[in-house]
This record gives sequence, C-alpha cells and structure tokens, in this order.
Amino acid sequence: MLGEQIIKGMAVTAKNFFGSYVSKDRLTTVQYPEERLPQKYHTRQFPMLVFDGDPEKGLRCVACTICEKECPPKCIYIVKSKDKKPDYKGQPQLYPAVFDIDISVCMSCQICVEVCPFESIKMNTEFELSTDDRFEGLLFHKEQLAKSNEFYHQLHPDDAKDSDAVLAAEKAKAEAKAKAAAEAKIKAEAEAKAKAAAVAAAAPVGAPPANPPTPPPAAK
Amino acid sequence: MADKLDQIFVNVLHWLVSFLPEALRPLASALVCIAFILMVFPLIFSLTTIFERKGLGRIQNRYGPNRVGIPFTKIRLAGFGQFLPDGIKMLTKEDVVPRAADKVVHFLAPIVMLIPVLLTYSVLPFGKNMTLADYDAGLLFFLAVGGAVEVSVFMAGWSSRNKYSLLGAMRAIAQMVSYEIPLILSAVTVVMIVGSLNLSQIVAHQNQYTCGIAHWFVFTPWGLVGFLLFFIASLAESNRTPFDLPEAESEIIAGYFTEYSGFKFALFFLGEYLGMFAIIGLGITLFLGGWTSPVSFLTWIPSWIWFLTKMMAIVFVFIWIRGTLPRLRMDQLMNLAWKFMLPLALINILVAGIWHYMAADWQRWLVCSAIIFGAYVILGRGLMANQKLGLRVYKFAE
Amino acid sequence: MTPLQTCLLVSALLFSIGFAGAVTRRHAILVLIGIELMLNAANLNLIAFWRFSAHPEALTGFIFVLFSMAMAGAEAAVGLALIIAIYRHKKTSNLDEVKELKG
Amino acid sequence: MSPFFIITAVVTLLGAVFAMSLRNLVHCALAMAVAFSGVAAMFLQLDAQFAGFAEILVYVGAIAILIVFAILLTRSGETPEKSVLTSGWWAGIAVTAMVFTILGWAILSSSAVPKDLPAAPVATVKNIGDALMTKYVLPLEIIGLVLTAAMIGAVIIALKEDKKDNSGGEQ
Repeated sequence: MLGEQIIKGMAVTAKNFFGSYVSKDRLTTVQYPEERLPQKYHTRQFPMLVFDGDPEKGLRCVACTICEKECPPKCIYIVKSKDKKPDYKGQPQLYPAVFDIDISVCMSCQICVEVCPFESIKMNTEFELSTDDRFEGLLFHKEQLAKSNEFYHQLHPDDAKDSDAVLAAEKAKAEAKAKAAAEAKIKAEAEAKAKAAAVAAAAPVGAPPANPPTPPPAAK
Repeated sequence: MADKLDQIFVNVLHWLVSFLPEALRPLASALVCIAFILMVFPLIFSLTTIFERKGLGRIQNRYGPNRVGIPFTKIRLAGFGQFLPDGIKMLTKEDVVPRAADKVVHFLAPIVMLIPVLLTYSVLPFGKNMTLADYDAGLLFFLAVGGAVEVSVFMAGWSSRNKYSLLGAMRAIAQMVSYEIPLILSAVTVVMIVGSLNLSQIVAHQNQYTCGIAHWFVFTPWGLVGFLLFFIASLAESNRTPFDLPEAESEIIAGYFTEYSGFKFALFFLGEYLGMFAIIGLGITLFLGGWTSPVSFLTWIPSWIWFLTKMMAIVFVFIWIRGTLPRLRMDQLMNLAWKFMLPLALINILVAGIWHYMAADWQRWLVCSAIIFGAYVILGRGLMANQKLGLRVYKFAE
Repeated sequence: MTPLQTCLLVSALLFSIGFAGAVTRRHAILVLIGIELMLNAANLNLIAFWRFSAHPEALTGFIFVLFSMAMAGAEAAVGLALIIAIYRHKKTSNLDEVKELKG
Repeated sequence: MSPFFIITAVVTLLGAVFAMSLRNLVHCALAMAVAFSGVAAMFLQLDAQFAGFAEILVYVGAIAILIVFAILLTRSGETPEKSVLTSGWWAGIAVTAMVFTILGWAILSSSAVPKDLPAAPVATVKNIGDALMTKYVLPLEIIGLVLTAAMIGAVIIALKEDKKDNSGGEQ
C-alpha cells in the first residue's frame, strides 16, 4: 500500500535518533580538541631538520640542495654558507645559511626525505600549525625546522635507529679511511725516508714502492 | 492562577495601552502586538535552526552543533548559542549583486517575500483571545496573502539573471501553485463543518470535550485525511524535503536565492522558516484544535503554551521527514499533487458532507472510514501503477 | 466631492490608463494587462456603488464583483493560451506583426 | 475620504501607469501586481473585506503569476530595442483622453450621487454565502461552467500540436 515504506524509513531514522542518545557507540564522532585519535605509526606531516647536540652547530644538513631540486612543489629554499664548519665526522662542510620551507605549499610527499644522503631532513608529525598570519606564519625558517635527534627518536623510534646506524657506519667508515690514510701516510713517509736514506746511502736501486695497504673492510 | 497565566499577554497589553489616551489605543495595541510577533517568531526561528541541525545530526548518528555557548566561559549550553554567531556571520557578509542583475527587483525580492509571510501571522490565534486581527474571512486572508509569496520567488529568480535561479523559481512556482489546491481543498472540509472562515470560531468549535477528549477535527476520518493532505501540502508550500526541488542544492545550487548573500539571504532564510511556522500554525488551528488542550484535565495549562508545543512538535516531524525521505523527481511531484492528493481531497469533501448529514453514531464512522480507505487504496494503486517500482534494471552497466 | 465621486474618479483614471496601454502598446501580453486593469476599474466602480448605495444588504454589486473576478480569471487563462499559441505559430507576440487571420 | 484612501489610490494609479509604460515586460507585470494590491486595499477601505481578499488571491496570486509565465514562455522577458508603441499610438492617446474627459464630466456633473455617507454595510461571509446559494445560485453555476470550459479551452489551445504533418521532415 502507498506509504508503507515511508513509515518503515521513518522508523529507521527514529531509531537512529533515539539510539544516538542511548548507546555511545553509535556516535563515532571524535570530539577533536578534547579527544584525539592515536596517530598512525608512519604519520608524516611536514619536514624538519634533525640535529645532534647543538641546534646551530649540530645540524646534519650540509646544504647540498638535493632536496631543493627534487621538491615537486618547490617549497624549499636554501642558501649555502660561505664558510665551512666541521660535521659529525669532523670533515669541514658547508652548512645552510638559510633553510626555509613554505608549509602552505608543501604537500607532504616525503621525497626530500628519500633523497637526503645525510639523514638530515625527516618528517615531523606536528599538524596543528594554523596561524592568522598567512604569509610569514606559514614560512618556516631554519630555527623552527631544527629538531633534536631525541625528538626524532620519540616520533619514529625505528626509523631514527636506522638512520643513527647509517650515520654510525658512515662515521666508522670515514674514521677507518682516515686511519688507513694516516697509516698509509706514515708508511709512505717511512718509505720515503727509507728511500731517501737508501738513495743517500748507496746504489740507485730501483726498488719498487710497496703497495699501500688495503683499507679494512667497512663494518657492516 | 491558571487563568491569569493563560491571559498574561492579553493583560500586559491592556495594562501597557491603558497609559495612552483613548484615541491612540487601537493603534498602540496593534503596534505592541506586531512588535511581539516580530520578536518571538524570529527567536523561535533561530532556535529551530539549531534544533534542525542537532536533530538531523542525531538522525545520522552525529552530534550536530554542540560547541558555542556563552563566550569567554566554558559553558556550552549544548550548542544552543550557535544561532548568534550564525546571525552575525550572515549580517556582516558582503552583499554581492551580480552585474547583470536587475538591481531594483533583486533588492525588492526578499522584502516582498517577508511582508506577506509576516502578514499571515495577523490572523492566527496563538492563544485564547490572542488574535491580532480577527477577520471574518481570516482563512481566506491567510491563503490569499500566502499566495503572494510566489511573486517574490519569481522576482528573486528572474532578477538574478542566472539559469539556476530561474529554474529554481519556476520549479518553486509550479510546485506552490500545484500544492495550493490540495491545501485549500483540505481546509474547505473544516470550513464546511464549522460554517465559518473565522479562525477563532474554528478553534472554538473544537474546544469541546466528550469523555475528556477534545473534539479536534483530526480525530474524525475526514479530519485525519484532511490533516494529512494539509500536512503534505504544507511541506511542499514551505519547500521542505522531500519537496525541496526549488532549492535542490545538488542540482541547482540554491534555487531562486543562488545569487543572494549576506543580509538578503538571511531575509530569505527567515522568510522561509516564518512561512513554515505560519502554515503549521494554520494546520494546528484547522485540525489540531488550535490552542486547546487534547484532554480536558490538562486545560489548566496556558493556551499559548499548547499552541507553541504543537507547533514545535510538528516542526520536529518536519525535521524528521527531512532526515528520512529523499527528494522527489519533478514528474513524481506533479503526479502526487494532481493524481493522488487532488482526487483524495475532493472525495474528502464529499465524506465531510456525509459526516455532517448522517446521525452521530457509529454508522457514520464506519461509512466515512470505508469510503476514505477505499479511495486511498485505489488512488494509491493508481499512483504506484505508473511508477514502475521495483529493482532498477540497468541497461548499459552492471 | 463626495466619497463616491472620489472612488469613481479613481476608477475612471484606472480605466483610462488601462485603455491607453491596451490601445498603444505593441505587445499582446501588455494588451491583456491593460484589459485586466480596465476590469479592475470596473470592479472598483461596482464596489463603490455597492458601498454607497441605499440598500447594501442586497449585496448585488458585491456578488457582481466576485463573478467578474472569476470571469477575469477565465479570460486571462484563455487570452494567455491564445498568445502562447500565436507565439508558437508566428514566433512573435508583437501585435503589429500579427495581422493575418490565416495561420 | 481618509488620507489613507488617497495614498492607496495614488499607489494604485502609479502602479497602473508603470504597468502600462515600462519597457520591460516583467517590470510591467510586477507593477501590475502592485496596482492590483492597491485595488485590493481600496476594497478593504470600502468595507468589502471578502472582495479584497479574493482580489489578492485571484489577481496577485494567480493572474500575475500566469502573466509572468506567459511572458517567459513567449521569450519576451528582455527589454526590447525597438519602439514598444503601435504605429497609431497618438490616436489611441487621443481616444483615451476623450474617454476620460467624458467619464470625468459625467461623474462630476451627475446629480444622482448620494450626498450623505451611509453606514458601513455588513457583508459577512455568511451573508455572501447565503446570497450565492439562494438568489445568485444560477449565475454561480454558470460561472462554474464557464470556468471549466475556459480551463479546458486554454489547455487545448496551448497544447503542443501533433507533429503528424511534418513528421517526415526530420528524417
């Protein structure tokens, strides 16, 4: 008969209406500022710059500008420094004099993180970045972007451990290389000394110089 | 005590007016009444918008607005402060007028909309002795003035120079004209039985009790059908779902007020809701006993509280329907009006005549109910026969 | 001037305005509007005569107005239908261009 | 006459003048609605409540809307560039002036108008209904018949004609 289905439908909505007051699990809405959903494990929002120790000197970034070139929406702006300062390996490196990211342009694609060879740029999970200044307020400078490695450990413990391991390996490799180079240098010096001595001593013996010692295999 | 509370507004009016000289009293009392109506009903409107949003939310298992309460405090009033920021937003928005629009007509349309709607309130009896203008032909006044809303709808739609506006206006006018006929015909039954177009007399006729139950017209077979027809027609007249084709936002943006913003949009919004309240008030007056109480032992409750309670109850049903039913198609809309409601309203007039002339015993209940039920079944079959209801068969897709 | 004369003058003016429009404007719908205005002037006349007559309780003029309104409704419906039909044939509703009696 | 009547009369006449003189047809129709509302207000002041309400219901609610629909259906909603007057408009104006002169002269010089204002007559809905159902029942029936005939006639005239004659033209 005409109207039966209308009454059925009205019954369904009435059930929803009164049920929403009785049973709490009907209401799936999360009342945001007070209630928050736990963040997903691999949550990412906007990039940050990781530093070790001192926020100014310990910045891992060496201003190689790979991320600037790779960024699809071109939201990164880097100015290289004139001078150099030692990085974690002790090598003198450039550092970013200016490192800006426009958060209003960034699309959270994480490509900068993928391409960074220095484990420097990582993704932050901070998302409550609203501001009433739509130009300067959303342009993040180096000071705002710099976050400590401990903070990164809190956000993504596993990823942070991995990147620490990579850095440690690099450092070990570099140290080994430096050591080998130093040994080689010592040896070469010794040889040179010996050679000079030999030359000075007597016959022009064409003794072939010994091969430099192979560096020890990098610790895996 | 109960009587005093019942007549409190009337007495306050008399007391206020008594300070003035005799000659000015009718004018002053009219002005006070107008000011009162202009205060109370927009307030009810603003609360209704909150009720509607919260009710629709609950129907969809959401909370609805529940944040805004008293500013600078933690008191939230369950979100009932929301209407204030909404109103401020409406009033402070930029008033955009399209360059091609007919400026004068575009400006006049919301005003022309609001005037007839407010005029209709003058004949509604809100409570005992609470009618602003007790015209002899009050019902005719209501229907005549309510019909003038169509002009403003056309003005808004045409002057915007926008195809969506014009489409919405044409749809609205076609729908209002079509549904005015069942509306009037269902009201005619009441006029036949009471023998008067005066709304106060119609209420007085229903203010009797048998076995403690009031003589509301909705408790008779013809009255029930008349009320249902009136209810459906009033849904269509006030452009509410499922008859919201004129402002179907998924098809024609907002219909005839697509090109309105800011204060003018607020006026349209207000006019629409006030029109809805007015037509609900008329339905209550005609079929639900106006300000009378349904059972005799509750007559101590003031009459105006009864009126407002009934009005809010029907508004709630409107919201409930809005949360339930999908929008009709244009041909379904016209079919319903002309092939179902109009014949049923005509048969209902016949039944009311039979009811009037048969002796007041159980036989007339039987005869009238049987005629109406038979007509309903046959007309319903006829309406559904052409609908090709059932599972949809897709020709080209699976 | 008595009240009745005022009413009659107003209605005469209304009639003249409607008449002037009906005979001078080109568009068929405007002619119809002019005719409606003239009918209204006549209605005003009838109501005024009823109001100021010696026997208003007979309601003659009043009922006449109601009938004339119903007639005006019928006339408007038929007239507009004719205008639409002519428009469909000739693609115009300009009366200067609708001169022939054949379709 | 009360000043309120004068105001209503002026509004009515202005509405009528605009309805007859504006260039855009939709404006004309809206001005016509104003004129009708003014006439209804004058009916109310002449103690003809029922007639006034019926005037609004019929003219503003129905005929104005009908005319507006006709305007849109004949695509004449735009302001015309050409002249809106007929070729012999000056003759029409002359005839109108003559008609008005005669009418005004007749009204002002008539001796048949009553000098005193009779008491306000009572035209309750009940009286009107009684009159319609007793003395005027035959005209009422005829009006009903005429309305029905007019409605059917209007529908038939405005119906789309069959495409039988030019059905081959499309193919």
